[in-house]
Amino acid sequence: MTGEQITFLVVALATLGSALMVVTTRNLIHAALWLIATLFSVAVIFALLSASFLAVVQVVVYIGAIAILFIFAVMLTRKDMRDQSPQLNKNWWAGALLAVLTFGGLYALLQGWSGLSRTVADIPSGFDAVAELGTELTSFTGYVLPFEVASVLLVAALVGAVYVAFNPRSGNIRK
Amino acid sequence: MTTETLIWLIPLPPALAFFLIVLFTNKSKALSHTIAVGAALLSWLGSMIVFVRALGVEHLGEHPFESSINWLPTGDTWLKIGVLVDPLTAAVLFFVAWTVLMIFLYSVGYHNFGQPAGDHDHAGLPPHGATIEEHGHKHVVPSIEPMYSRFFAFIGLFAFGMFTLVVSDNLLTLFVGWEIMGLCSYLLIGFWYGKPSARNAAVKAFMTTRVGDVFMLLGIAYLYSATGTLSFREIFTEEVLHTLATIPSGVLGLSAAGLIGLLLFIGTVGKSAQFPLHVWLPDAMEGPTPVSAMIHAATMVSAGVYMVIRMFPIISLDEKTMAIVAFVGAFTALFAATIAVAQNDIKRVLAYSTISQLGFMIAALGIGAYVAAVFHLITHAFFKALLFLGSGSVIHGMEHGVLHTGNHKVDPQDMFNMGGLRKKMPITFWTFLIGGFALSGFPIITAGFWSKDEILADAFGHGHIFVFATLAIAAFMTAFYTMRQITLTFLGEPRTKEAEHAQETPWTMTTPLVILAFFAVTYGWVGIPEHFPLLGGLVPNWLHEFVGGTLAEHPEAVEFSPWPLITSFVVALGGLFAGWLVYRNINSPAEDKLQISFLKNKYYFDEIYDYIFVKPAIWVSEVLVSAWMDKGFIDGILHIFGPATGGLGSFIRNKFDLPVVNRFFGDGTADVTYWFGGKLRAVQTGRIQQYLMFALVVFIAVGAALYFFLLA
Amino acid sequence: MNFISTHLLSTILFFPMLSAVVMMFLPKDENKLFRWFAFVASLVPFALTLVAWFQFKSSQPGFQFQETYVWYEAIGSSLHLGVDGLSLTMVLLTTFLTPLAILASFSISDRVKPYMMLFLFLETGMLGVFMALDLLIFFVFWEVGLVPMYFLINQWGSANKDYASLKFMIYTMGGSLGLLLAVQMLGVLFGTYDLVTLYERWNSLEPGAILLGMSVHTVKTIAFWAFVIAFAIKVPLWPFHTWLPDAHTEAPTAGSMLLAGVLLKLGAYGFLRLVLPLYPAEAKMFAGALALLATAAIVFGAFGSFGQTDFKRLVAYSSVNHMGFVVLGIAAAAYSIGTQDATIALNGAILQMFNHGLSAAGMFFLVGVIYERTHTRNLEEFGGLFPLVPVYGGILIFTSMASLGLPGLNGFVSEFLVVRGAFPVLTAYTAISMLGLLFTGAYILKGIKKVLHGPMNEHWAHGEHKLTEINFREIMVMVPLMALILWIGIYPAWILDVINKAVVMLF
Amino acid sequence: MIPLSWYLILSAALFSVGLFGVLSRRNAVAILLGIELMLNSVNINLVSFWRYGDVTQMAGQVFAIIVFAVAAAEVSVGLALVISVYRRRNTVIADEIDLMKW
Repeated sequence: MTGEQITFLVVALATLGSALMVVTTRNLIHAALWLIATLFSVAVIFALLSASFLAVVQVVVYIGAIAILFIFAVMLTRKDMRDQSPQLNKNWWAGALLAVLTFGGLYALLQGWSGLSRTVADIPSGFDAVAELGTELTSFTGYVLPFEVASVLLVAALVGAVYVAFNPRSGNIRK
Repeated sequence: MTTETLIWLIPLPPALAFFLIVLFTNKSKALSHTIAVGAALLSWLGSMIVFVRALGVEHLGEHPFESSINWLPTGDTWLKIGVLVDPLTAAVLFFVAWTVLMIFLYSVGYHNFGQPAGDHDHAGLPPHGATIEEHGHKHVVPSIEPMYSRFFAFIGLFAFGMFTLVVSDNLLTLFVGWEIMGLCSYLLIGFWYGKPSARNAAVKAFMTTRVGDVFMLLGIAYLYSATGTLSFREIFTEEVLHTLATIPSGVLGLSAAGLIGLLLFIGTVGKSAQFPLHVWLPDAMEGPTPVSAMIHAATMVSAGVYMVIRMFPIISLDEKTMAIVAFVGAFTALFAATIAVAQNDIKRVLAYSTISQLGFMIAALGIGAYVAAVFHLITHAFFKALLFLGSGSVIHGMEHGVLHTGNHKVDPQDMFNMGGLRKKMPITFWTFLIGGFALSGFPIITAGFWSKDEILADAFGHGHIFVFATLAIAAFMTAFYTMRQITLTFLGEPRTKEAEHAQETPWTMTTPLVILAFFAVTYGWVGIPEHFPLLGGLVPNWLHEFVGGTLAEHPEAVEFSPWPLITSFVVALGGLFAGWLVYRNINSPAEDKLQISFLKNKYYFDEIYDYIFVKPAIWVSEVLVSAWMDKGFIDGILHIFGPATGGLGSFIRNKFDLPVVNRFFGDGTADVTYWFGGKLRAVQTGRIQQYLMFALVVFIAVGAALYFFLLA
Repeated sequence: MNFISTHLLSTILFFPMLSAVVMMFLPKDENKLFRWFAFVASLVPFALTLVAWFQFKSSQPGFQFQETYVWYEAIGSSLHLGVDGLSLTMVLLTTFLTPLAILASFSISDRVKPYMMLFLFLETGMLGVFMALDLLIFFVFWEVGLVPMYFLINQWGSANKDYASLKFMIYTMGGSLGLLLAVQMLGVLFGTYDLVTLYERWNSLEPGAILLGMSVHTVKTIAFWAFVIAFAIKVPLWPFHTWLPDAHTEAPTAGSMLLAGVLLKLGAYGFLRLVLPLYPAEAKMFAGALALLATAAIVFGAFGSFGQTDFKRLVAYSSVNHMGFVVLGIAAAAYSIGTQDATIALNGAILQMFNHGLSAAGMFFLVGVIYERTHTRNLEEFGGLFPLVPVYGGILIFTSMASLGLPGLNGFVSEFLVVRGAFPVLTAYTAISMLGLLFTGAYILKGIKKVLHGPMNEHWAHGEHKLTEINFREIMVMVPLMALILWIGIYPAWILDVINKAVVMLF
Repeated sequence: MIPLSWYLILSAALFSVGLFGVLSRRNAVAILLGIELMLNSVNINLVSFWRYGDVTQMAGQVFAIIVFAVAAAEVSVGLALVISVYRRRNTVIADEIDLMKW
């Protein structure tokens, strides 16, 4: 077993463990913090996959923005943060069963796939994945259109979020 | 300016005056009448220049002034319109220009220009007089017509119509002028439209003449399609006339020319108020007096006669048509004269006398006396205009008296309310006398004598004894009722207070009388027959030479015969004397032996027409066509479609849709679905996570099934 | 500019519709804006039509300003536009009357925006029929014109509007069924709906050929009558005319103006554009029947009009009377096609279409003016109004006289030409139709007599009911109409020349 | 040398954990947390396939970035909705938000 493999196993365990904590812990603030741990672990996974740019983005965007957003949301819905009633609904066993079934199904599917034994190729020398990614995202022969659509989506989501979350009693938009 | 250009311009000033007054100056009465009279003066001037130039042309009939332009494209050719002055036009233009100008001038006085506005005057009703204070006491004076400007606009348009008709070189523009006059007569007869009688008279005049007009339109269409042209000069060629005379028309055994002539003549019957379309003219007296003069003397009725004279070459091609024309004319002459005898309204007497005199002209044409008809047309225009304007002057004087006494029950037009006016209104009296004598055909000096004598001579000379006799009797009666009128109006002593206070009218009214009186006397002298005893040849028979030149074949002057001359003398003088004799001592309608109700009611023609034409027409319109045919029958059928479709629909619904489709298919499936839905609705919990679970279960199940059954 | 000159017709055609769409986005409740917007929007097609009129080469045979766009390739139909002298005259009439109708509608204050939009849609529908050189397009626009009119009557009409609008819609739709059938038949037979192609190929059919299991003769006769009935309803010919008085009477004023001014012409235009060129033989065979119906329309229309007590119904019936002359001219031309009589009759018929458009629009508007003030159309309730409204009275008399066919005004020229053209070929019918002409006078004078003349009805003279004089805007509606009426009456050659050349080349 | 299957199994496991969270948590915010986990598992998949496929084809990474964007959008809208619902109904318990039932 190589050191790389060991690293992977450790990180994977950390990922799954913290993920389990996310879905099981009672306190939502804690859940959000555990999510940060999970996201960080995933960033390490990206690093292991030589996707350095994505690893950085994972940390900056996910942890820096999204997770923080969650914490804010939890604080804004404060009443339930103190609520110590069960955090799982009464059908949680069915959910657990379905989750296990899904994992089992996926696993079974993976077993039968021939590409599973594919090995990692060396990155050609002089190949700069980050530069290539930037070119692809902005070139017309590449993915400029999905990229732009994604940005439009973000703007729309932003506007929608502002609109939806705007306090109607503050009286600025509607009476 | 060339003569042709000038002719084009003659009709325009009055039309321009019409538009100017209507659009701009109708607020200013003085400006309006200045424009109108000025326009009449311009047209008069143009007409006189053209007339004088026409006199200077030798053989004007063969080389008339003419000019035309393209107007309507008809396939590859054009329908041209244009102007034409040949001897006939020139002669007619002369009297039209004069009378029109006189009437315009007269209207200024007649409508009380310069008088104050009335106390209670109202647009649409005649003025009722104004109260003014003078030297400390109040008295009533005539008030100015409220629609003064409008009147001048209308007669301007009227004059335009007449000039257009006279100078046009084709039937189409002649018809245009003809109809424009029809419109104007409608507007002017109905000038005081507030009076129900006036508004009905206007409609009656328009509709009666329109009966003639539609026939005339047919005649024009026939002529146009038969010859391909409407221009007089092109139709009156030997070739075309010969063709027209030889094609049969298929109606009443007439030739094409005969039928065309008859159709056109019916137009004249309407326009010139010949029997049986004469009923509108007496009612037309509802209009202001200058209008009566305009319609009856100068323009409209003359237009009818002018048109048949114009179309004489065609009409004369068929003897049957000529016979009809002669009969209608002679009959009308006598028939109208008998009615005139029993009328008491000063204007109505003149109206019937006009119908009668027009009958003379028509009869003259019917027997082929072309020149005589033209001659009488012209002299009649002068003296009848004079008489109408004179009667207007009388009425105006009487109205003055009525205003003075304030007794509005006295009818200022009833001759039995007059009497002794010769002292009060000397100028009116003398001119009216001249006009009356001319109408009666007072021998030698008056114009009426010469023209009427020529008609009688022609009738006698060409062997139309029946026509001759009828016209002679009519002439006697003409003289009789004319003298009756003069006697009742001017002679004797005033029979009412109002007549005592009658006044002579202003100069604007008397000047035209004097000028017209001049022509009523002198115009006869231009047509004295060559063979007349003593006088013949002293003055050349200019008229016969000149007007006769219009026709391709110069008409022969009739042989002189003493009988018609003697007849003329006897009927004229005898009639006048009899009239004076009978009426010099009669003071009220009760004493008048000739007030026969049959005559007084004009042979009940109005009533008869009302029963056989007007009432049925209204019935057909309101009941037959509107109520029965359209609303009842056609809409009835339509409305059957509605219920029928509805019935079919409900049949299908009740017998098929409801039991079979609805109960079985429709309701059945619905019931099943409903039951199923009821059972399934428990699934709809509204809880998102349960939905997701269901979705996943199904997804996994389906995915697994697909995987195992398809892939494995 | 280049775009407009190459797409002149389609610009004229679709501009009103696009304006209506733009209008949809205007802020609500801005009635003044809607009115002026619609008015200006309808002036643009008029201006462009004038451009077309002056660029039009009347001596050149065939259609001009042609444009073709792909529309429905699979069945051989394309958006083919083009005009000749005949349709250009009608296009001019339409674009001329629409702004006036919109100007006349300025007094509408109820739901102005949809009202104005419907008018603009209506204009496109009407123009489309006149410009279409493709049968299917012709049919489409034919139907498109119906819909706005239906809503105008149904929504802005007076008391009996539901009945009237339904009758109008069902009746004309019923006629359209035959039209659609005939159009489809032609389309199936020839594989194309293009009119220019059809003109060339239709008459080359062999008489003995069998089409759809029937002889050519039968097929043609069926198609002929299908067309004739559709157009006869629209014209309307007796006895299909009873929708007209109801629809006209109930429609809002401007709706009546366009209904009488343009929509009736669609029927007559159909006769001229489709029936005569495609079915000369059948038209000749049935000319007598057509003339009979036309004469009935003239005579019964006049009688019907004379029998009315409702001012607007009176005017509505007069349309039956006047359009009868159009069909009489067409029938005469059908009977004597190729002769000079036919040319004259057609000249008259087409000019009569134009003239009736002017005078009927004017008359309906004037009825509307007085109705707006008095809220009654009953002739018995008027009387002696002339002193109260002298200007209105003068305009009414002028327009009435145009309608009556007074020489010197436009109606006479066309009626004279029709009578002249019809007389040699259909003598008896023409003579009988004179009865109608006589009663034209009767009903016109009845209208004037009952409204303007006679003792004044004091009800309208004082107080709250006091009748007010026609206002400046209303006069401005009438002035162009009256000017054109007079102009055509005095010098008809400017328009008749175009018509004449078109007729000579077409038939 | 890590086999591709490891990454995929990790991804599947993470996905299942997230799914469990989505299906079982009562709190709406927690449900969103679960969704984040699922999205992350997808990203792991995408990136690993990129790495184990043709490295010069950047599609895997590009899609991962787009998934970032979508995730950000989803979170912002989702949380906004949660807050909005909380304001109106004073709860963020998913079971209690059942207005949509028949």
